[in-house]
Amino acid sequence: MMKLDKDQIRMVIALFVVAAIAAILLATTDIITREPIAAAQKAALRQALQQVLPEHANDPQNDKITLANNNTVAVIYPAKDSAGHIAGLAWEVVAPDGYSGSIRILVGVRPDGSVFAIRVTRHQETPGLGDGIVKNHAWLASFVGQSLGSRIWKVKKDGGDFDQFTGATITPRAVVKAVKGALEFFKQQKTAIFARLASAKMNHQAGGAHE
Amino acid sequence: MPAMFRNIAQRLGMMAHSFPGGVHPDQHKLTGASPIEVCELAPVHILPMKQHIGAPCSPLVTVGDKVLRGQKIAKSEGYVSVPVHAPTSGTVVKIEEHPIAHPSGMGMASIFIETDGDDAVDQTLEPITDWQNTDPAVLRERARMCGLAGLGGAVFPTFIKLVRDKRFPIETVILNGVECEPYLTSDHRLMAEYADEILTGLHMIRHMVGASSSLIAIEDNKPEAIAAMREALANAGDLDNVRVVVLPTRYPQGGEKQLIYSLTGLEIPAGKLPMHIGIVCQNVATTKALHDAILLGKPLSERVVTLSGDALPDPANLLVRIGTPVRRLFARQGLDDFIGLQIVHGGPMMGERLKGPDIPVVKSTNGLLALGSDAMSAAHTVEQPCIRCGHCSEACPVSLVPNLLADQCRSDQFEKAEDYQLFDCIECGCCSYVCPSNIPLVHYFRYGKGQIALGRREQAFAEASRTRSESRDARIEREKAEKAARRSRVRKTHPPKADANQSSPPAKAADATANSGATADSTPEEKQ
Amino acid sequence: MNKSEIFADGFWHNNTIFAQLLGMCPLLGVTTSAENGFWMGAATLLVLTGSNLVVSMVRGVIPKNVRIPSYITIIAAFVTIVGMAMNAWMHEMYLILGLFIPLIVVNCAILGRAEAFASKNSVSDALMDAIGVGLGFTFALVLLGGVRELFGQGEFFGFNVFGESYPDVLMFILPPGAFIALGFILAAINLINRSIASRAESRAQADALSKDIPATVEAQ
Amino acid sequence: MSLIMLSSPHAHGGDSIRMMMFTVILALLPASLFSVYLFGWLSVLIIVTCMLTALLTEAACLKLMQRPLSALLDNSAALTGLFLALTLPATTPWWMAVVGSIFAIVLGKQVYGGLGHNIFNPALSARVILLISFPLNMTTWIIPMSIHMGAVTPTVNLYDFSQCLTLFFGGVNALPAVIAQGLDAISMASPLGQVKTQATLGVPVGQALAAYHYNVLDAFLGFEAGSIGETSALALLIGGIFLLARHSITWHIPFAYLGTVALLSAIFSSIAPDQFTPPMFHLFAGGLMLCAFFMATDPVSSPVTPNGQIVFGIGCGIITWSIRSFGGYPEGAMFSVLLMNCAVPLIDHYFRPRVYGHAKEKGDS
Amino acid sequence: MTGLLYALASLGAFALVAGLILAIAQKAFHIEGDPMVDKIDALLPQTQCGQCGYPGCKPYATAVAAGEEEVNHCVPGGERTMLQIADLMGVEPKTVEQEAAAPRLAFVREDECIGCTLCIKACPVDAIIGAPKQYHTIIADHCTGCELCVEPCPVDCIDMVTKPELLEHWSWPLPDTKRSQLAHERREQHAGHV
Repeated sequence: MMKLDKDQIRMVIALFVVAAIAAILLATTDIITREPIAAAQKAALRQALQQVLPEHANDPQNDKITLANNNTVAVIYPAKDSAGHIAGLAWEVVAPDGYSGSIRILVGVRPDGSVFAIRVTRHQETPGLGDGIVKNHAWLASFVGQSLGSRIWKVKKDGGDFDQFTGATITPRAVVKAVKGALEFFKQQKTAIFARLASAKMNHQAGGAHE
Repeated sequence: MPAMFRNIAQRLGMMAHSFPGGVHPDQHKLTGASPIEVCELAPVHILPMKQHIGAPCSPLVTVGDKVLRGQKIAKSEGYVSVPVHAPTSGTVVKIEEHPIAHPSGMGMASIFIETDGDDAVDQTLEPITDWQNTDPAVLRERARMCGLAGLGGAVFPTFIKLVRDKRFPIETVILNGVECEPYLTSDHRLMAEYADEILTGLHMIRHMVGASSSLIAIEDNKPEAIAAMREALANAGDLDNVRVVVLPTRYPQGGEKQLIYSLTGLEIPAGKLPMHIGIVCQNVATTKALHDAILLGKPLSERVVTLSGDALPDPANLLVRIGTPVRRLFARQGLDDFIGLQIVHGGPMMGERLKGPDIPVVKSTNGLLALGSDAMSAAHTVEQPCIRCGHCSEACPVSLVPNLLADQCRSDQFEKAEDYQLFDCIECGCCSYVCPSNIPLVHYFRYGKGQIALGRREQAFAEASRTRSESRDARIEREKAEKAARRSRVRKTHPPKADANQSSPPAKAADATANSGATADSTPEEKQ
Repeated sequence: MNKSEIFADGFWHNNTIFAQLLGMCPLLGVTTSAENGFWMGAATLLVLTGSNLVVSMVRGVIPKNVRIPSYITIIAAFVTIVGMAMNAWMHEMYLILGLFIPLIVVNCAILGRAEAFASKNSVSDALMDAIGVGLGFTFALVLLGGVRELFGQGEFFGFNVFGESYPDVLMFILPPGAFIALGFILAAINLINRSIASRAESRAQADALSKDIPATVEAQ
Repeated sequence: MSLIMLSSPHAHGGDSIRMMMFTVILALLPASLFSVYLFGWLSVLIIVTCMLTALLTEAACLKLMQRPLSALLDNSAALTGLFLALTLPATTPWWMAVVGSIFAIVLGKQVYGGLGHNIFNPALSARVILLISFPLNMTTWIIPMSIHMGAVTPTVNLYDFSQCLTLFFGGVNALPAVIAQGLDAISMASPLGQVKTQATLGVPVGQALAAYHYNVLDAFLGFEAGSIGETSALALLIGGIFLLARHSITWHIPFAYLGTVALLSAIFSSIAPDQFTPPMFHLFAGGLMLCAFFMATDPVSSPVTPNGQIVFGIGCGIITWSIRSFGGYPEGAMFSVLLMNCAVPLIDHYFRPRVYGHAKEKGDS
Repeated sequence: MTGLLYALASLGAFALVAGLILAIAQKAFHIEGDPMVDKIDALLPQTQCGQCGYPGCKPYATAVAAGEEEVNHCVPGGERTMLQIADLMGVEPKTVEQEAAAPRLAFVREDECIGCTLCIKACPVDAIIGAPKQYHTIIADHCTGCELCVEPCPVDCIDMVTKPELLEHWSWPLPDTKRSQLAHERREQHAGHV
């Protein structure tokens, strides 16, 4: 083993001290910002949920349930009216086949299985082309009220009922497919979801009683 | 597939091989049918001390000397060199610098001979009539003594090529009667009028180098020359030994490398000479001169010059004494006023443009052209940007990529240019000729070659200086050491006195001696 | 150099983008709009200020051999802090710039200032330098973002400039547009610099002349 | 007599840039005329606008850079304008033609230093800029000669100058509503686009082409959707042969290019006919002919040496076929030429011919 | 609080390890020696003129390689040599203040020479021949034009003359076209700017 002389020991110590100070600073910042970050994230989600759920009296984020099915995990946010009836449900689906990467879509459905509204929450589609899925409100509106049976869930080019934007087919196709998947998921899992919601409510009430 | 075609073509005798590239410039052979006229003697002949490739000569005569025609007036200084002879009898009137056909316009030491009109001939050299039985070495010495150099334009000393070397046995002698440059017809007329002499010259060369076969290459635009050579062959009954090969006209077929490829399909490896692949190539005019030197004992003192050009009223082929001022020749053919004209020494493709008509005819003068501004301006209009059309690389007979080379030369990237084989360029001018952007490509290559040569010279000089400087330092060091050793010896035998004043002067002296350089050994202090 | 010279040098003469062509990754990545450029610039400015201050403070203490790892640690700490703060209080902008914020660590402009300036100068000079360089960087980002937004979408900071019928020119929004726009901006900057230089030169000449005249008069 | 040093040669063959460029313009005449036949006044308007804008932009650039305006006479700017025009769809609005031509001259040519210095083919780079900037307009095709197609709805009469003028300068909205709607009716996908879309849906090639009523003869003659100058393989072939005969181009690039595309498509379509289109389809579809004879052979941006040109052509062929078969865009000819343009200095360096007297070195070919 | 500890522990440990590795590397990869001197010396024109303030080219090369001297002091080498050295050393080029004159040669007016050998001692490349009390002659092919012999001469019989231009050494200049002029200007600009 080589012997380190004074200079080199100084090197090691200096590096250690710098790292230690950095660690303290970072940890402190983390402690300070942890809550605001959580709050900001919640607020962002709330804003998005506001758009895809009917008017509700509850906080959908508080009433969320997690539904594990096969290998997918869906976090479902319910909207309840003042009477506590379920007015709508929202969850996020992922369209993996976007033009550049996957697209995350928040789908809001009514209890009858029709779409209340959809919003794209994250995507990397070509600006000006594929990002019509965010900006093109008329196109987004064409989903409203549609259910599995009311439409052929394909873009027009493929013989369906949904417009593609000129020049971009892949992105709308991916979104339509994902929303259709979401509706199918809902159809299959409807009873399970409602059952879970009911039990969650009970738990919640029970928990609330304890508090 | 091309190989198949080539075989068929070969069998048909149409062409042997085809070198890449080349161009077909307008022939302008205005003087193809003009017989060679003998030009009158000039009042003064001017003879530059170097008319060949190699080392310059030094004068053997002084001002006031009388000379005879054919008398050696300058001797060669080096192996690659041939002497200069007086073109006619007369008096040496001065020896001074005079412009020559060189692009720099610089002059060269020249001997001026005032003609006395007698044209008396120096008879020192005996004709060698029985050359068949003469030792080739003797004939070779004769070629050197008579100042023979390649008259096709390259003026490489002829005797060097006419050598028997066991390592490189010569099989084929090629007579170059291609004359592919536009305008020029001197070789053409020489073949048409002196076919027998040329044929004899060819046999002399064969005898000297020991070749078994020979070819006479002539382009198909000289039917008269072809007929004359064939007739001479038939008369001599030489049809089996010597073959006239008619080549389709294409520039630069007359280039040695291109001609050898055209005839044999062989390439001369880079850095080698034709003799390394068993070939000797001689120009027809040189061959005729060899004939004269051996059989008539005549040193090289005259040559055929084509005077032509679109601005010359009366184009002609002239038999001119070397040293005749060019201005006189043009005047003879009706041109006195050179305003607006360009005078070119040699052909339009490779010749040098002259800065003025005040130069003498030299051994390399195969043609003198007076070109009207139209013809010239087409070649020298404003350079436009290269559009990389690739016509230059298509035209290049040695398969270079001229446009890239020119870029490299222009931007002083000489290492790269060398890597792109700049030095294989034969400066034939095909690239510039076809360039739609009128880029003076050859000019850039010449610039590049010059700069590289300059760099090498500087490098060599710096290297030599370094060595000299280092050896000087080493010597000084050594002398210092020797001095110290001697001093310590002296001190041992004569221990120094305590007095400091006495010990210091010798020390100083020793230092001075140590610094004294080349003559240190002989400085007074040293001798004590 | 006095403070204003330090500032001018960092902001203009040695501008990270226009003169040194450093920090291209954030430049080309986030400048699809002027606003993105502004906030990215602001984040960089914060990090740069922090790192320059700290590096200048510890400049006598850190041994030469470990200065780069130390500086990087300091920079990384500041970047993470800025990232966290942005996430907490500017969540929306964080979602847009989030990917590029951690990359500020390897923005050679920042390490470059730490190494070339802060480690050799006083704390106050280093602070001035950080402000100059940071503002210069922000200016460049806003300029490029503005040009791309203007020509790409006909807007500037979100305000419509060319009217509704302006067609989106996707090239300016896509990466190639960043390169092309930057090229033209650099050309313009060079043009400005050249005219400044020539004006300065002519002024200097005029000064020299006015000085010369009395001298020659005296000589006569 | 001037004292300027002039090197030999003192003769010149008489070729000039001007004539070379003019020859190419002449060679494009059949394609241009045929485009007028197919797309009527729209084609005339596009060509004239592009050429004029290109010339004006070039003049402005020359002025700005204090170069002699006489360089306009070398015909290169006009040629660039014409090239660009021929790669545009018939429904291109005036501002796109103008912007494209300005891009071509400024970004494609002058920023590199002007004629002879551009790395990329100026017209093609401008076309790609237009394609990525305005993808909608650049991929909207109309049925050629729609007037003869017996369109049921009333639509733009391509041979009516005033209608074309309104469409070109005013856009669709300036036309009467009925006619504007009719424009939708005559818009259609290009054969390449059709195959690409169907392929993503898993429809076999044969079926997709049958649905499109694809016909090799029509494609060869040019009666199919596409940019105004690229549809007719025949007209382009005539121009290409003219160029070959005039020695403006050599056979190396077009033959290597077309040959590679044909070979690759022949091999793959015989292995998997449902996935890959046959050679005849490839050769006559899209901009391949235009690129092979005119764009890839653009002297400035293509290799100088014959060996290099063959490599260049093969590279273009591979990239074109790959983009068409696997890429996101239906057409790859233009991209392939631009991509290979980047490689030209390398190709020039590595595929130099063997110099006389030098033995063949390793790595040379 | 645990977060803080974790941060401290992980970063600190990493810094320690990295510091140790660096320290060891510094010991292991320490290099000495400098082949740079010869490389620089090869670039110098070897006039041994001493205009750089050093007794010869090699000492100057040594000083430059050691970083003790600027790269712009070789007057005969001029801009080109400066650029080459700057490139080799990887330092910023500097302008060469003095412009090198056209290459010159020393020439002894023999009838005035007193044969003192002082110039012979001064010549760094042994280009002067002669003996005491004999005329000295300068070998033109060896003279580097350094002018070191001019000053020592007690009778001022040494002139610096322009090097004669030789026909064999003549080379073509760049063509006199706009384009090549432009290229030339750009080269100079480039050299001046870098």
